[in-house]
Amino acid sequence: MAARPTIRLIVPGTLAHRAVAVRVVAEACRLVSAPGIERTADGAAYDLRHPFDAEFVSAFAEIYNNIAIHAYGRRTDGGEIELAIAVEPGALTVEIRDRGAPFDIGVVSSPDLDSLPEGGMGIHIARALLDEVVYEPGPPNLWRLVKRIAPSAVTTATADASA
Amino acid sequence: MAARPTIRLIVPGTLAHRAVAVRVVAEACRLVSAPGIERTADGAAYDLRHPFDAEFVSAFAEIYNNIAIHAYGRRTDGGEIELAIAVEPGALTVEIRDRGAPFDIGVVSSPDLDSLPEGGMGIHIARALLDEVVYEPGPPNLWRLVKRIAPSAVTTATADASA
Amino acid sequence: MPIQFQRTDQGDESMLRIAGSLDVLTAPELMPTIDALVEERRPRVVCDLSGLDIIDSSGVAALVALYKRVRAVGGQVVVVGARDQPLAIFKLLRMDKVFSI
Amino acid sequence: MPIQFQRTDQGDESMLRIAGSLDVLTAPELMPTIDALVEERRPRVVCDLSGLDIIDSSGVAALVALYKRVRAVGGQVVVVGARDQPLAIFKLLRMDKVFSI
Ligand SMILES: Nc1ncnc2c1ncn2[C@@H]1O[C@H](COP(=O)(O)OP(=O)(O)O)[C@@H](O)[C@H]1O
Ligand SMILES: Nc1ncnc2c1ncn2[C@@H]1O[C@H](COP(=O)(O)OP(=O)(O)O)[C@@H](O)[C@H]1O
Repeated sequence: MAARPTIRLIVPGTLAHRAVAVRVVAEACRLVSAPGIERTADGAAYDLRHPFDAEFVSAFAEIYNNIAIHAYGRRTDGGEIELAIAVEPGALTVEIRDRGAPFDIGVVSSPDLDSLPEGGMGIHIARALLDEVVYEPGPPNLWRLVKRIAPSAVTTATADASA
Repeated sequence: MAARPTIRLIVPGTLAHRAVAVRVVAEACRLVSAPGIERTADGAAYDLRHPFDAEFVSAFAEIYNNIAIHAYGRRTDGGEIELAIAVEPGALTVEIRDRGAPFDIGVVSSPDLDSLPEGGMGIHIARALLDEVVYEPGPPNLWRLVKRIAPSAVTTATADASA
Repeated sequence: MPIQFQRTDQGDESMLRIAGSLDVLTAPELMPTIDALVEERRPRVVCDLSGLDIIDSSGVAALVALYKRVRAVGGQVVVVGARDQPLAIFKLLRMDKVFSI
Repeated sequence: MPIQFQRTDQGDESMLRIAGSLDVLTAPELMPTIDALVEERRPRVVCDLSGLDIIDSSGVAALVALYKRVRAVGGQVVVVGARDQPLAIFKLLRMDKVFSI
């Protein structure tokens, strides 16, 4: 990754641990979209109201689900998922590494949205919501998710206080 | 730690990153206090209503604040805080490592609660809320926080569904 | 609350309120309710998503399954009340038109 | 909302509502309000914590400072409405009696 990761997380690669990873990514989003606004330890302050946060978390959850389901085959002893997160002014990069089964992302086709698909939408959603979705088969398999934010979309402490 | 850590987190040792660490610890609490109840990526589902969660998070936040303030002297380039979290049935262990200034915890006296102290309450709170608070000066300095839960205090999926 | 749903029947119409998060973990919980609506050949199903905070591709798949299966037995499905993240996902997948949101 | 506070004066009484989280990050924001109450020598300060979700030792220290400083200039302080985590912390620190909660 271009920027040095500032936050690292390792969790077992199961759906039960997805909430831990999502929380960390959501907080990292806020360090980008609302820098300088101190948040509380309280749940009430946690939200995905900022589109940047909602979009990144939605994309991340799809990729995380895929790793737990496809790469690790829903096994609870399959291995770990490792996040390396780089928070920069105006951009968030999340690298995800797993040691599950690699696959050929080139053969995954876009869903035919006119036929009301009942699957195959996860990667499409992630690509649509992020600026960069890169997959490199491993081991370890690597996903690099990048999203940049328009300066006008950053919530400043001042703007928030006057709201 | 007796149990193998299942979750690891590394963040810069600043107050601005406390929320990331608190989120992870709060989720780990839930894996102990409400196992099997799947949580959502949504903020509304995040709460500290279970006393186990509220007490562990309160204690953890005090120790985290102390590291950022005393060990790293509120510097933003001071170094990292590393969490190693072991989720076991009925118990949560969080080990916290930092490379800031070590200190002699033996000389810290209990606060005189009758005199309405305006400081020196953090370690007292952590000790009162947890089963174990161990500090070993480093580098790295190590805090081991342990809390066990009575089986009756575990929220089961069944109990929750009928509520 | 991870997910909450509630079915209320009034004449030919079944109202299905889904609240919380409809995702890979919670969507399976909806399946028995969908099965019942299909089995009973309900003529009109209204899906009220005004309480839905989060959806993922598995949640969308569950709603698509509901839509297709109810229609396959001659029923109608409308989706109302979608907002925020779920609405954005429906638009992204061009399902807002199908669901006539 | 990290912290919200609101001061309302009625006769001799100042009502200070503190909501959200009062902690090491937010407690400093309360200081100018405390300074003003002390400077104006308010005879009675009621601290309404019914909206307070979380407090830490720095938050407690801020309330103790408020209590001591208002009393030092002849005023009275009562704390009302504490619940959940803040109430548990006050009890742990035996401040529930002082604050006559
Ligand atoms: N992390 C992964 N490891 C292995 N295979 C994957 C992974 N992610 C996606 N795939 C493959 O790509 C396909 C499309 O993925 P996706 O668009 O998310 O839809 P879905 O998961 O609903 O099938 C999957 O069915 C799977 O075969
Ligand atoms: N992680 C730490 N590193 C260095 N010194 C510490 C640390 N934690 C606590 N201390 C010392 O112990 C004292 C008591 O800590 P605490 O009970 O949390 O109260 P407070 O932080 O309000 O002073 C602190 O004032 C500080 O001198």
